[in-house]
Amino acid sequence: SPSTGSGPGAQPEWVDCIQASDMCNQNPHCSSRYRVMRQCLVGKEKEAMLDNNRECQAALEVLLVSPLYDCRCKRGMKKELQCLQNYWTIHMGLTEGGDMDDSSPYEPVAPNRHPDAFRLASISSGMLTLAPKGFHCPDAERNCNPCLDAAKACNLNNSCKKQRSSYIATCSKEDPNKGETCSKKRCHKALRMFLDRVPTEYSHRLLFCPCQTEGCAERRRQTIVPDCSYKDKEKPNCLELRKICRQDSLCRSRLADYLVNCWMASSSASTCPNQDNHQACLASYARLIGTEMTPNYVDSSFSNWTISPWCTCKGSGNQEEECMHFLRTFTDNTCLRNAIQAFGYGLDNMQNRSGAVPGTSAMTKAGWDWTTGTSEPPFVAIPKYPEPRDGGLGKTQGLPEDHSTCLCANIWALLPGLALALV
Amino acid sequence: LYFPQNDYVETVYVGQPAGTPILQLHAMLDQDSERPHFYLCWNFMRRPNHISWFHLDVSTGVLSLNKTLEESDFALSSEKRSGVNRKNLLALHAMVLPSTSKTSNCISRAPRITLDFVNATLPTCDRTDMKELCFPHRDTSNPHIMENRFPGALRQLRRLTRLNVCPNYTITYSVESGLPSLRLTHTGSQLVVTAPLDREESECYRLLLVCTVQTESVITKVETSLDVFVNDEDDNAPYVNGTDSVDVVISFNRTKGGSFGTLFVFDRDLTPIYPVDQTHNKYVGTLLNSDPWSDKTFDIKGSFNEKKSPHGGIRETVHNYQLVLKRNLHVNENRTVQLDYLVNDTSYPGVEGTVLLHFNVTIYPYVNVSYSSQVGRVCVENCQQFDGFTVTYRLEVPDRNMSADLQSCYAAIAVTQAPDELYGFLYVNDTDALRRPECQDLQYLLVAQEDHTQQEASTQIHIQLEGEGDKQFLSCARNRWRGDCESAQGLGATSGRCQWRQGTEKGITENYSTCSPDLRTCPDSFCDAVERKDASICPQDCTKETVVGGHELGLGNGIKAGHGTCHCYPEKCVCEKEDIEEVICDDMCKTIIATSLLLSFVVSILL
Amino acid sequence: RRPKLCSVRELELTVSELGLGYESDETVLLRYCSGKCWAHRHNYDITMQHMMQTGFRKKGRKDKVSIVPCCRPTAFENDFSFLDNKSRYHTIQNVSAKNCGC
Amino acid sequence: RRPKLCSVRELELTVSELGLGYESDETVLLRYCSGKCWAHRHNYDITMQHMMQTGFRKKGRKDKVSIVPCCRPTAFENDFSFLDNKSRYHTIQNVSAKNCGC
Repeated sequence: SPSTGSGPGAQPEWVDCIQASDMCNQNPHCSSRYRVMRQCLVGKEKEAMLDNNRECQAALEVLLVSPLYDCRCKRGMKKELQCLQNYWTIHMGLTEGGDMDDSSPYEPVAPNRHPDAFRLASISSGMLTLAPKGFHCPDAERNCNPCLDAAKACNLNNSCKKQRSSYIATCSKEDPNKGETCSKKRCHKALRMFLDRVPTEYSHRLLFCPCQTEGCAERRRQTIVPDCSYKDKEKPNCLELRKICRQDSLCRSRLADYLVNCWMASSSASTCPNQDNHQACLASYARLIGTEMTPNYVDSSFSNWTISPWCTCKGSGNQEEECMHFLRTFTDNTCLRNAIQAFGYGLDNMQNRSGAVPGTSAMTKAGWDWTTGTSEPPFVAIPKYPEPRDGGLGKTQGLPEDHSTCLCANIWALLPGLALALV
Repeated sequence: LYFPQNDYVETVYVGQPAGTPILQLHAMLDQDSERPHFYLCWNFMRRPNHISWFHLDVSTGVLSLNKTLEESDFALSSEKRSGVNRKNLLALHAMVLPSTSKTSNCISRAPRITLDFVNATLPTCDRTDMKELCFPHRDTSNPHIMENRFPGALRQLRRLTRLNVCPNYTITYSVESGLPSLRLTHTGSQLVVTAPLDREESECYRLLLVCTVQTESVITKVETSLDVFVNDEDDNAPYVNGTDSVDVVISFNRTKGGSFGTLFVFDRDLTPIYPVDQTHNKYVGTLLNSDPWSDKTFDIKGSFNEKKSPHGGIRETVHNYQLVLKRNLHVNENRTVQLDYLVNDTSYPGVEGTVLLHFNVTIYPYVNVSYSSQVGRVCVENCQQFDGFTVTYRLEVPDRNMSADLQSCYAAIAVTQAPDELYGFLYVNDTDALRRPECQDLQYLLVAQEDHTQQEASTQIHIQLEGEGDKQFLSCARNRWRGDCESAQGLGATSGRCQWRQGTEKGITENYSTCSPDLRTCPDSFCDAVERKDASICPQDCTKETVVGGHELGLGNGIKAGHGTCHCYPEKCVCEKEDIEEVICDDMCKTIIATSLLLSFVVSILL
Repeated sequence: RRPKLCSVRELELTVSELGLGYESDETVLLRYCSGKCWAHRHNYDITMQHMMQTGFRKKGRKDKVSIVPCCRPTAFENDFSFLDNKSRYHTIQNVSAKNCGC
Repeated sequence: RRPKLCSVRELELTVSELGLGYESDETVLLRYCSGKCWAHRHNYDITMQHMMQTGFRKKGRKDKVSIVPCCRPTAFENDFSFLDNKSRYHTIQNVSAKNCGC
């Protein structure tokens, strides 16, 4: 397994899970356990098998010290899916309690080499405020539309044009035998192929172009042909969608990668993991497109746009808080928002030149927990008490009564007061 | 017994001595008699090595150090990543049982304790921030309490790992919760609920926790909020708000699958749709006192959705029920039926978990059959509204004992109809017959018969042939220009001549210019029974071939929209702008010409 | 000036400028065939030229015939998809030449 | 009158009348291609027609392009040999069309 020296500069070479599986298969002791483990994970009663079946437990113990335990997969590698399946054969058995989130099967991303540049740029460009100040269309151009320019750039590149036309044709073609407007499965596959084969300078430009008009925002929303790849007759519950995603190795891996690279546990100076590595966040967001968990802009508003998978938290019963928390990793994700806005300012091109190459060792995944709060720091001293809304201490004593605000943590209630009372 | 919290978070440091308390777990009672017994446990994976470093008090649930944490332990934990694939985070699991137990296998949903193992000693008092003294670093896990349950402590507010860091500070906690039964215990550091809560009253209480740190000279208050959620259980019976019966009248629409009348049943409890196979709050409905005919004919379809109650916005469920036809009703069905439908909330423990709904159904027969006909298309009156029964059209010879020769003339015209269509279509079936002089004037009897009751209606149809019938007709659609079109006799042209439709709009429009056998039925985006007999009758509606030029295909076939003029060859259709009459002189040039004319006029006057 | 031989030419224009009726500001690199094919004539073409000048009139024929091979696409590029100005997707076939020949 | 589609036409004439410069009274059945190819147009042709009318001028191009497939021989008949009026044998290739296409 890679050198575990955790210095940020260390560059361990990860064994990929196809090599690891071959190595295990060459060792009779390991390969027999590996076969047993695959049987343990096949059926529906996988949880029970892992909990009480002695043979499964023994198999897992052996595999924990085999190369399969520490193997990872490279993004976009050949036979990526098989690598991911090998990874989950071991790690599926390891995730305690089922609902806990997964660590990413992909190689960790290098921390960003110019963290301050982003934070300064973020603050100076007013990015942390809602309105995307800073981006301005050249005055000469009457109806400047960066998303249209992105489409033009793609159309003038042979490979991009061909791949783009291919997924659009697939996603907008009527599926005669099923009578539906299109085949979602085929459309997802075509989208994945587009995003795998076309350089990110074209694909990310189509996905994250900054908009100042509704026309531009609608074009951006249409990029993934949402009528086919995103929308459905009904919206499933988000926890149900997550469960379906986790039953598919590719979706599960890319969701884990998205959360590792785009979701920041609370109270941290930078807004993105890996020292504000926006590029890694955008890449893992884009790779979610074409899976069950395909996210998209929910409407064509350009000032305060929202990104979400196609699901709702209605009908979550007692797990509404957990559902809202999962949904917020898309709809209320500061890292993703900053990364997209930074892309809009072309800052990410600057980062490309500084060569933040993925693959170094620093496993800087912030140990996140399924904290149920938000990413705001839980306590900061403020001199005075927050004004209670309804004048008196309402049912929740000085806090808005409408239970729904419990779920969406509103800022003033979260900032604890540090009243310096001099005696 | 259940844990109100799924996640516990704390930080441990090298050098902390054995016996140091870290955090306290709490369990809530399902029955008053239960006594929680806390145990560390581990799942199917190996027993984590670091588990021996910790001790969990069986009765108090206080987790403390079993040994002093050494540098070597830190190296060990990051080296082998025992059990957790993230470095320096130690994961433990705990469970609570109603009685003592030897087992170490975790039962399902065992809460997770995540300890951030820092390779440094515990910060001294002067280097400890007030916040650090008061609350755990990232403890944002909100407690969930089941409604209607027994009182009990649900959370230790004090930060046990910092108890003795600043011995001469006094740290006290207070809670502002707006609910008397949610307050601090007498010891002043544990949050307790003293009476059963009711989710239907409030789903969540936002508390303001205030930690006051008093030193010799300064009092500091640190505040943070905590949401305490109240979980739902099925403790409310279904009820009807308003009427529990509805009158349903069935006349024209008698098709299988048709739905009628809606009744609503309310339930103040939740009906989760996740996980999909969830049985909680399952509603079952049964049709009572129904006769065999009703059983074969009617069904009740139920669906539900979640909504927020007007007062307090508490989530509740609304079920709605509709009467559905399981089969088509015959045209002469004439009956009144009362259907009683019992809705049962199967997971409601109480007795009155049911509601009875009443559907009073009246079915009218469909009596009078009269007639209207347009050339090319024939229809029994109101046929557009028929739904659920079928009519078949046929042509009959008015006088059976006419000569065989004359009878053979009547093969010239036939009537057809698509399976799901209610219209009949007259079309030329035998052109040879039409060429014979004696067949130039034909009188038919058109009969419409309802399939089930065999009820009939008939009318006279008089057909005259104009012009010579011997020409080989081609598709009207081939003509690209108006002149050619209106002078051509095309296939399927009911009026004898092809008809030209001139489009007026720019770009790709549904109103494209084209040449058609009958503008009433072609193009109308519907490839009807006659057009289906030969695609060249109306390729605009029926073509499946390639279409060149700007266009939009219809659903399945045909050209829904086209650019300029659409005309079709056997193997392809082309939509293109007519030769654009180049605008010789646009506005700018008109103004120049006008001003120069004016100037020259003025000059000539001056001269 | 030596006449240009039949070859592929390129021109960048918007989809609206293609003249097919679609309204879209997206651009496309249109490849088309232009140029002379005199070098590819056969005896047939010379005969046809002669017939068009005198031959057909003498025989009372009014047929129009081509007297030189024409410069045409020998293959078209893949289908081209785009989003129009009403945010609807379209795909058009055989609009741009991949290569040309006489 | 319905426009004739591209097809093979036949005409009997002497070798001299071919206009290739041979003097021989021998006759030959000349097959040639004539007729419309409008039904074989693609989006390319409609675009070219539009470009020829306005598009090219707006872009400052003067290219000549074909706006409809041309009716041409798709294969020629075998070589044809004859004795000229000075008793010498000649053989000519690719003078008569075997079949035609757009």
